[in-house]
Amino acid sequence: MLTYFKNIWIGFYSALVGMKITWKHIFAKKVTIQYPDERFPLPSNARNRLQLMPARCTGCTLCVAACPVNCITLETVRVVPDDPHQELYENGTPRKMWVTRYEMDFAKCCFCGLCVAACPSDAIHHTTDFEYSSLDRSHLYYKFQTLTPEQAEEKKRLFAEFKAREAREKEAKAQAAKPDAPRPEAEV
Amino acid sequence: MSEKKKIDIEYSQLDSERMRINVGPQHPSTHGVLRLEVEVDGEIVTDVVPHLGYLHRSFEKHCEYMTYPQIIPYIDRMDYISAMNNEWPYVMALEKMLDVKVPEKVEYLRVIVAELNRIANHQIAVATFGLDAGAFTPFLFYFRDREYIIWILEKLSGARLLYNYFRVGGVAGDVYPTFKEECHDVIAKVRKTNAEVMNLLIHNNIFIKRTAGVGILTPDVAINYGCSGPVLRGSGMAHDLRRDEPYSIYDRFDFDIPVGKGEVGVVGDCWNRNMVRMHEMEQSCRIIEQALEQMPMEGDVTAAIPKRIKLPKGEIYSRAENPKGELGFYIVSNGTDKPERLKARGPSFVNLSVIPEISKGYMFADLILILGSIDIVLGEVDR
Amino acid sequence: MNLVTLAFYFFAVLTLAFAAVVVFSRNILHAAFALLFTFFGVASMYVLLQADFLAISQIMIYIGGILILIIFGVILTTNITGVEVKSDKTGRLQLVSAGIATLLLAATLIGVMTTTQWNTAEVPAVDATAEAIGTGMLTRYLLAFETASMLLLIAIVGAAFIARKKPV
Amino acid sequence: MQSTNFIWDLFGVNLLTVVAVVALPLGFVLIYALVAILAELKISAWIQERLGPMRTGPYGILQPVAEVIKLLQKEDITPDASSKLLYNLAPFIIFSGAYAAFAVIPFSSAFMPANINVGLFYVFAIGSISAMGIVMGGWASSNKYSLMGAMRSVSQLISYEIPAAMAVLSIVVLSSSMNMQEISHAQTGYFWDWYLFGGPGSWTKVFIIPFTITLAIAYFIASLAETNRVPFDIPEGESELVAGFHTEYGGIKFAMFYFAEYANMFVVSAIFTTIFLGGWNSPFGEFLQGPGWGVMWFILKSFSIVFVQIWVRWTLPRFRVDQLMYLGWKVLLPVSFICFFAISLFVMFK
Repeated sequence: MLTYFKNIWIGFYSALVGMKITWKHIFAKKVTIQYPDERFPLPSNARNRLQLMPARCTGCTLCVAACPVNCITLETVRVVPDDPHQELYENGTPRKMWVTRYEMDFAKCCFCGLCVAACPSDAIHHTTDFEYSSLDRSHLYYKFQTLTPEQAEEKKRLFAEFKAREAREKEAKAQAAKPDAPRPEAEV
Repeated sequence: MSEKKKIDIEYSQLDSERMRINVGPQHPSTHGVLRLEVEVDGEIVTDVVPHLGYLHRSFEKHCEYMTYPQIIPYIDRMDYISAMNNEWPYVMALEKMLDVKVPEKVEYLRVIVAELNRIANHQIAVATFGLDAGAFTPFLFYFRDREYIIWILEKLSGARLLYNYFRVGGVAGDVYPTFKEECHDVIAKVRKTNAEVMNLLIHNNIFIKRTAGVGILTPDVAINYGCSGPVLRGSGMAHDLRRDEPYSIYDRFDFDIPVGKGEVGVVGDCWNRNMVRMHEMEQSCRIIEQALEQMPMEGDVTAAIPKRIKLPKGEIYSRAENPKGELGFYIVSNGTDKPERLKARGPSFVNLSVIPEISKGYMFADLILILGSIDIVLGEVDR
Repeated sequence: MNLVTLAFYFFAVLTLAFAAVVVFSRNILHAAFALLFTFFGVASMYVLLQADFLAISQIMIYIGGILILIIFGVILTTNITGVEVKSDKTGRLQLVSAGIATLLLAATLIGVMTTTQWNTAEVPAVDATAEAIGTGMLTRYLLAFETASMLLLIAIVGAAFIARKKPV
Repeated sequence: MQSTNFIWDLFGVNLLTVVAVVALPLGFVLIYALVAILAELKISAWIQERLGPMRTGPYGILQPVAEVIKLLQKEDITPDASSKLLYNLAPFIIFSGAYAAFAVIPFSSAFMPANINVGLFYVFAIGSISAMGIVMGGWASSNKYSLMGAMRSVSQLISYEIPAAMAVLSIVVLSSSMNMQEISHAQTGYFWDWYLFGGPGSWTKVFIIPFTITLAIAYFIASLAETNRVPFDIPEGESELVAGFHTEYGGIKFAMFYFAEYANMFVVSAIFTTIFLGGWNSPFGEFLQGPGWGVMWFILKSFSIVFVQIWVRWTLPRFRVDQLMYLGWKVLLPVSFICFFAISLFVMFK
């Protein structure tokens, strides 16, 4: 009988203890912030949307290899010596590769940061921008190449011409050096 | 006679039809997309069949197509609540295979982030357990505190949840100037909230009535099912890899292994499992304090490792004490930069298998609590 | 035609209509729920007769107690989902004989009611009936009251005895 | 034309009064429910160190309005396997049950929709109609969770009606009236004349003060159970039964359940106020006493009780079914019986 009343009292008392705690919290300072108006400062190394600096990118494809989810598409064309449009990297050295296509699909990106770690020229880095949600998945497909499609076509054409010229020269040179050698057409 | 037995006898005298209820995959308290097929006799659970696989992402097969560093982000997504702890055994396995010596500072940093993450994990475990019992307020108290831990981890690694912080031979981010003060702050906050929640929830009479003596897991059953972590320790078995098989630098710290003592209820019941987590948070705080004291603040955070990681031919099993139990990775290497086979031994998956064994004969509301006290993460159960 | 008369007809129709639903509905649960409105209508009749205590007792006991027990019984004894909660079709023979019996009974009652010389008197305004009922039950009708309670007690004991599982 | 005359004959000059008496509590219920929903949102937020809704209107005070508009806009879904008629009827029954109880609530010495002599008894009787609505909704949804929730809810309602009725009966014994207006009148004076503190009377009432306070607590606990609030919200305990008997309801029908829940909260608070806290009486004698101020005092007192209900909700965990039954039958019932007995003895030998 005594334990019966003791149990009732303990149950009642422990509820009161809890209510005392919650009562104190009613007047405590609130911790939430009004998000779009107030913002929490993100640390500078926060891993959010990726950003490519085309002036640094050498098109080495190490980021493509490092990406676990294959969200980077990278296409490059070598810079031809007689291209009228020559460019320097950010550090002053002349550009060796045209990046004709550098596209990232942030619908796939898992924000692991492995591409940033892999990049030898620090061309790719995370930004603190996380508010890029969109109603259309295609809006998450970011294109970082600076060349317009026409320019890219032009570079490809130049490279193809250069390649053909090189091959012709090589052939001519080879024929000059070794006249007995079989013709390439015969080999095919 | 225990209350459970009394209920058993009372109900065995009644003839009634049994009802099958599907709990999940869309249910507020299955902690993810778990589906439990429950057979109830009135309110008494007579059978439970867990159905898994709603979150299956074929992690292990996927790993066979990825290089070793690429696997780490995927490991984060196994047990996304304690990602730091998950990465550790995997990275340790690679380091052991490559025979890399990790810098002293990195070891301390790893201990600190892992213990911080352990606290964050236990906070969620206790919070959601309270939520299962119907107490909403402690849930948000813990989420408020967890935010401070996440801020530290975010400043270190750059991400809030899926850190990808551990790298082979080091970590991804160096400490920042206010790191130590912030850690001490967080510890103080964790202790304060824990003391508050002790009064608000853990020692609340209703909560004790709900959880004590419910879902009793005896040590024998726990060992037979291969349980580990707080689930095993709640049954009174002091088994902790950090002490029994000290990896990294855990042998340098002084900490206790909390076990279920049965202050309230029976050893191995939901209340004791939950209490072990409360005590473990305190022990983690102690470890962090000691580590902060001993940690060298200068130095590099990466060891010299080859750019392209190729493991020698062979196999390795590496395990570590995850907040949820023993997490192990078994890696078979064929000498390339991709594993031949990677097998993960997940604690949640193993602990979950004990549910049908311990939840029969309790009431339907208790089943939810038993599930909550096991503390599973479906990302790891289904992988 | 005043408000009270209109209310009387409204509740009378309500009671009879739902009573008909109770009788004719093939779904037992629909019948049970229709009983709710029937009881409610009867309670309204009591209100119109200025028997407020009785009216509320009617709601409390019949709706709050008996009807809920009936519905519990129906839900518990039938399979919860799947099985039809419906009564069988009434046979033609039963229908005809029941109809004849009903007609005979109704004719008798109506005949008696119309032919009897009813004593009428002016109704004094009743303020509260609870006190009168309480006094009446514990003085004048004590024997009947106690007998009824004994009967109910026996019924409860009997029900408990039947419900108990026999020792094997 | 004749029909208008007929109605005019019927209601006569009282038409406006009748309409006002019916409409006033309805308006009050609707406005009150919005305020109570806001209070619940805000108090829960403050307890959890949150700000709560802040966007809709200044400090988010229009949030409940926005929620109701949202619920009204939603598609009115009737599950295919449900028993259509009963499914659609249940919210109305529950809401009318909750609303009907407002008929006997004495807002002020001058205003009470229906001054009936068995007011307290009436409130308890009307409560059973809500129980019927819950069973109806739970069964008609043809969902196992709903059915379990409905069964639990009704068994809980029936169990807790008895201790609550015992607490109320004790006050009826003390005041020898079941008319809520008369009970309020009896407590006119200072706050120590409230039935919480033994009611008006000589110093001998100190013997029953512990019993009346115990009864007040018992009634408060039982009223929590009757309104399905935490820690007795097992009929809709979201961790087990998703949402209990209203799992399948959405849109306007869900809003009616919602409103009925809050209306019920007010009803039990109003009864508590009337029988224990002096109803519309000022706590300090003649200070701000009067029919107009009475409304203010009544609503203030009732809202304090509603506040405590909300406060309890965000503090305590939930009971289990068998523990709930234990508390109802083995704790509250004997305790309230003892108090009832003691008070009856006191009244007999006074």
